[in-house]
Amino acid sequence: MSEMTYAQALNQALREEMRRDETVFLLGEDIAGYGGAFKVTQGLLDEFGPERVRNTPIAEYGIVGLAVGAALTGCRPVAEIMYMDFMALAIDQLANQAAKMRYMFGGKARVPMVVRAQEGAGRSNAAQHSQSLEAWFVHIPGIYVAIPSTPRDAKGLLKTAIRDDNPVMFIEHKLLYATRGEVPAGDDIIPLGQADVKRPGRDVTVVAVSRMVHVALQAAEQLQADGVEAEVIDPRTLVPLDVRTIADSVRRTHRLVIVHEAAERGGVSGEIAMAVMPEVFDYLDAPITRVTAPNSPVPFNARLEGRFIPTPERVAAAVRSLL
Amino acid sequence: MSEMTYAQALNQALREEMRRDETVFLLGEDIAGYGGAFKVTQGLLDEFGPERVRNTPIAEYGIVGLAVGAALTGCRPVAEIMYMDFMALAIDQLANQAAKMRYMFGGKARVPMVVRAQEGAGRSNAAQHSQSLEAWFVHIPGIYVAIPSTPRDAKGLLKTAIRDDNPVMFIEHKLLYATRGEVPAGDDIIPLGQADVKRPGRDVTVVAVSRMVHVALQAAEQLQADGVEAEVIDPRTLVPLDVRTIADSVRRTHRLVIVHEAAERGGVSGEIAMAVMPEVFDYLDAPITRVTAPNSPVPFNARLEGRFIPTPERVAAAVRSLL
Amino acid sequence: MKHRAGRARQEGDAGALPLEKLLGMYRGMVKIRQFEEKAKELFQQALIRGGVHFYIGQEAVAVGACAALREDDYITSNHRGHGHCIAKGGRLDLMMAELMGKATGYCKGKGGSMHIADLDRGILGANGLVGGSMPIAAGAALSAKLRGTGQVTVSFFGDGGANIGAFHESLNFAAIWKLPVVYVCENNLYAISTCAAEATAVENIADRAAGYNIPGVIVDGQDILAVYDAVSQAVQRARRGEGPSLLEAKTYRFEGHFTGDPGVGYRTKEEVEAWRQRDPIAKFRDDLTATAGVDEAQLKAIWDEAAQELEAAVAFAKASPEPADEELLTDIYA
Amino acid sequence: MKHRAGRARQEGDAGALPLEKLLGMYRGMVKIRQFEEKAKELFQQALIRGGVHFYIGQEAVAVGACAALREDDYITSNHRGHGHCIAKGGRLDLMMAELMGKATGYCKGKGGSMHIADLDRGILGANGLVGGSMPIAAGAALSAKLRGTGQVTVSFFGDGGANIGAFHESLNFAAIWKLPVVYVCENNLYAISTCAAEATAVENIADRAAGYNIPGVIVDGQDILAVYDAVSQAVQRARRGEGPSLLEAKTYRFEGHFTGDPGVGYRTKEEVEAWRQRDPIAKFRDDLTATAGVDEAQLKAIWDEAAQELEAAVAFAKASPEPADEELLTDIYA
Ligand SMILES: Cc1ncc(C[n+]2csc(CCOP(=O)(O)OP(=O)(O)O)c2C)c(N)n1
Ligand SMILES: Cc1ncc(C[n+]2csc(CCOP(=O)(O)OP(=O)(O)O)c2C)c(N)n1
Ligand SMILES: [Mg+2]
Ligand SMILES: [Mg+2]
Repeated sequence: MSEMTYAQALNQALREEMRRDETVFLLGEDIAGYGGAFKVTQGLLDEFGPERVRNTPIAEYGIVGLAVGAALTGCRPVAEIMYMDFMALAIDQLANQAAKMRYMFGGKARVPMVVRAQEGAGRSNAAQHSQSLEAWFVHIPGIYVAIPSTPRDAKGLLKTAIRDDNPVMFIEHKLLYATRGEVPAGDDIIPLGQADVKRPGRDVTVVAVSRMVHVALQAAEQLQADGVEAEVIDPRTLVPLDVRTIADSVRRTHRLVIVHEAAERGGVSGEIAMAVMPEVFDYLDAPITRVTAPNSPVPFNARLEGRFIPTPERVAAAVRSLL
Repeated sequence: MSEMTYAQALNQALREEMRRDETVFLLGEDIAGYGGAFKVTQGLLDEFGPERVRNTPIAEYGIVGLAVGAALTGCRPVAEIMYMDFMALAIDQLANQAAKMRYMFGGKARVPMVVRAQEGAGRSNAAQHSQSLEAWFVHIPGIYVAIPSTPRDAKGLLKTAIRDDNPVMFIEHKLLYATRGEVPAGDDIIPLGQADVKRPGRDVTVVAVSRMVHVALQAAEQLQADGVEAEVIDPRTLVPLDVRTIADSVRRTHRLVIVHEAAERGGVSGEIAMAVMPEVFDYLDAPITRVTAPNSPVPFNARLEGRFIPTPERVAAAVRSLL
Repeated sequence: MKHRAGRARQEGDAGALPLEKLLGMYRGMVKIRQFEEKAKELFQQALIRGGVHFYIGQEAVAVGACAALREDDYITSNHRGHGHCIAKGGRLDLMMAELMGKATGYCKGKGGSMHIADLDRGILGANGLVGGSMPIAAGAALSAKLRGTGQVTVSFFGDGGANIGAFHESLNFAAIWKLPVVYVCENNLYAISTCAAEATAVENIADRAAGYNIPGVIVDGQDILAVYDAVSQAVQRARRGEGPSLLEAKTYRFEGHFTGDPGVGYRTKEEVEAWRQRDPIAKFRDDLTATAGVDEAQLKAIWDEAAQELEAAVAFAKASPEPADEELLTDIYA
Repeated sequence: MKHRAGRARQEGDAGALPLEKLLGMYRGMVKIRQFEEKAKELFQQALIRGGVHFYIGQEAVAVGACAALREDDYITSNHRGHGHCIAKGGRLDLMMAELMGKATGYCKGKGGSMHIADLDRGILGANGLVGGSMPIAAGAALSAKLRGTGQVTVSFFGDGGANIGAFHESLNFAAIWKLPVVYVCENNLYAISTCAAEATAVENIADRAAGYNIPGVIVDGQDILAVYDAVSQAVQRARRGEGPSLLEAKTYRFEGHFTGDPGVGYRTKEEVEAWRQRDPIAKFRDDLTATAGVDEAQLKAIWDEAAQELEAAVAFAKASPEPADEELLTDIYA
């Protein structure tokens, strides 16, 4: 066990997997000497050289497309897309190529690749550099979607993603990079599809995604003061989704609140709700409720941005409204 | 009133709006002399000439991007994207530019543009030409999403979309083009955000999207034989969504089934469910249920494709399971 | 660095290649032609569904290019993929079964015409997205480079594909990293109904090579030996580690864009007829008989053998079962 | 059609333009420089948040280009947009208020540095997506053409932007439709830390014009009169209906990529210092005094006036209120 940041944990995962398997290589904008816009790849150029840590032109479509071609022919590329927002330029290669090849080719292809990108608001980066777009990827059969909230999960899931034989959209959060946490030494693998109960509780189930896990945990603290025990579940991967852990919890608590930072309309709250609905409907004492960003672009002004992002207070209020 | 196909109704809408407003122009691949891959723009070149009916190179990003620039500066472009699947190449211009400009610019921009594309399976076009991707667009604040199921709705909504001052993603269905229906003469405008009860009923509410409206209507016929009266609601636009019409219905029927042709995971059923949830929870006698395509790419083989697409039988079975 | 590739050898030089190789190339063209004609027939009989894009008229490009490749080299293809697949050694029976959506097809009937792949033969798949395979080709080339295998990738695309962003990003990537990839543009003058001259700001696609500081070569796409020569040079260059090339083969599709397009309206009958006079198979046949001492009987034998292989392929496809219902939900994840 | 633009006029020709125009250009450069230096200061004081990309060192490009435009012409910009905005007549007070996220800013504080627009002045917005504004520029040009207004659009982008698909699609569109648009590449040698030579397959971005059969012109981006001349010619060409041009201004950013980047590591101190010696404002000042008979006092007065305007702008911005909470949910739909 040692304490490190989320960024360091990701860096370790990359380093260990590159040592372990020489077909793993990295490509992305400014990831080599510069170490990446968020410094996740720092130092890797020194150890692995420019053949395996490749600075690219600004060409997101090409970056992901080259990764697809390399994955299809025996490599395990890990592509970094600097901001999730830019995945809008590359989603064709992920959704129409990588995700479908195995199926279209009758099971003969393997496309073991990872696309890393960071999302989220909170740094006054405004509308084109702050979106949370995980819902787009959840809607693409043929890829997995990982979205860790802690250093430990980040490392364990990235290692799993790299070893997996399928395309994985790996979603980080810009405000999490500097957060610290304990990370076990060695090969601490976290499987896809296994939610983590970040805090147990008996009165309400709160499913939170990415940085919202921490917001939910703060809300749980606040609620505890009122004697309300919230169970906070981090799905950790949205595809596959650990329906069972969530449903088991809701059957005990009879209430479900879903928290994400993405715009409300069409966000993953709907999918999570419908995924558990058949299993929990008879146990529900209150409507499944969501706490999300509004249906607006992300504003630049810091105060407005603060109102855009769900807060512990809003989560706590939503919980209270169900009791 | 006259009977015409869905394709003809769209063609009329384009023609009438181009006559009405000379800033309306069309661009897209093979839309001029060829009349478009689905013949929606047939004959428009003859009437309006090559300046206003513009054949483009194969460059979806550019097509939508040019539309954004033209819309921002006083025109009302209508772009045709040949297959919805190709929107993956252009979604950046729609989501990151068109949808956000007004907000990012503090309310000073107007971006009156329409992007038309057709989606759906059923023609053995396989995985890259058959997707239903409306959920992606629903998750983009700043655009509207229209998705008509009949000739009348197609015409009325397209006219509204062209006149609207916001970007509209206008979603057609490849199997609907040849379907026929009555269309009122003249300026029969259909507002955004107004659902249509395609069939009244008292036992269950079935919300169906695009071609699935017809599948739901067939299911309702089957159910009627058993004495079950299904109310079939076509939202017609997913953004804005007419929550009230749906919620009113569910409060009467106590049951809600949502039908769409898109892959289940992350499809719009989740959003529709969560949008009505606060209003209908106390009235529900059964879990909100969805009938959708599976979480797979669209298969080529016609029999498999037939199993991919929701059928009246599956819808009817879902309804029966709730009674 | 652009040049127009003449025939690199002298008149009478078909004989410069081993006879076996030449006949193999002839066989490849014949197989494509027969396959496509048969597919047309089966489509009319509704035994093949969906859209099919025929390669008839362009055979010299695929076969000439693939003749310059090693067995373990890669190709990427586009929507008009049958010719590329056959040229790279794809099996007619598995292809035909796939077109008919059968469980025995290359993709178990789940991909269809536009998604046929044979990874064991380096065929990385037809592709339904114009331009979609261009960065994939660069990625395969990068992978070969990283793995040190010496494999080269040939990426086929059309004149229409030369205007999409993928073209630009892919060529730039290939050039800066000196990737072993050859981009072969089949300029058949049209993208569906849209004339290349209407959609493309430059006369020759190959002229765009200057923007990437790589060789840009124009070649007569109806002349298989010219294609073979040009691609061979580009492949050797790639294999030597000197990077990519952009080749443009001037060619023509004799049929409509796909099964749903009669192929007239946007093209004059005269134009179509003039190009049909430039049939690449007829031309090669003349070359072979005039300069390589091949006689008509040999060519006839090849034609007949191909016809037999095709007949067997069709019989195999027809006799094959459809995929089981469960196949809808297999092969989504590895 | 490529050529390297020399100074079109003779030494001593600053005088060939009206003095008022020349001084206006000088004023524009000074305003940008002062604005950026002040923004840097305010960022350090945490009065400006988010990332800011400074234009210092490149002033001659924006001002030289916009001096060639009519008031109703359009520009599109990128992430490094302050210079373009000021050069096209953007107001310092509204800009500064926007950088500080104030309700009185150009975007009510909702856009910030990377999204400043002034549609009334033809400023179609800074843009956070590299390449994102390039097709928008073509669209604005198409719109001007359709509406018959004679307006021209100038689209600013960087060397990094020259490798993204949008570049290719936009230039091809502009060329085939002869759109009145001028693409101005500010080649400042780096895209964040990535050297243009590392990311770009061709030495000069302007060389890519050949792929679109349009003029490609290289110009010294530190020489405002050279920029002005080259852009003027391209604008006239566009206005005459002869289509687009691609201009490449060789320039340099004196600061880091943005507020979070010291700008060293990937650049040597010597390189930065050598370029700082080529300060476009100093050069123009020398030109003006040496050849246009302008005296130091006049230039000093311009500097001081600009400083006053800026001071007022900062005071305005500081005194302005933040947007009301409700603004979170306004301006989403028209
Ligand atoms: C990205 C994308 N846009 C549009 C299409 C529809 N489409 C299929 S083939 C085709 C024309 C392609 O022309 P070209 O590249 O010249 O190839 P050819 O058909 O002439 O062989 C088009 C527009 C597509 N498949 N993908
Ligand atoms: C599509 C996209 N990819 C990546 C980025 C991140 N990014 C912002 S500026 C920049 C470098 C741009 O370089 P260049 O175009 O040369 O402009 P410069 O910063 O040098 O003025 C990058 C990579 C972005 N904003 N948009
Ligand atoms: Mg073509
Ligand atoms: Mg630069």
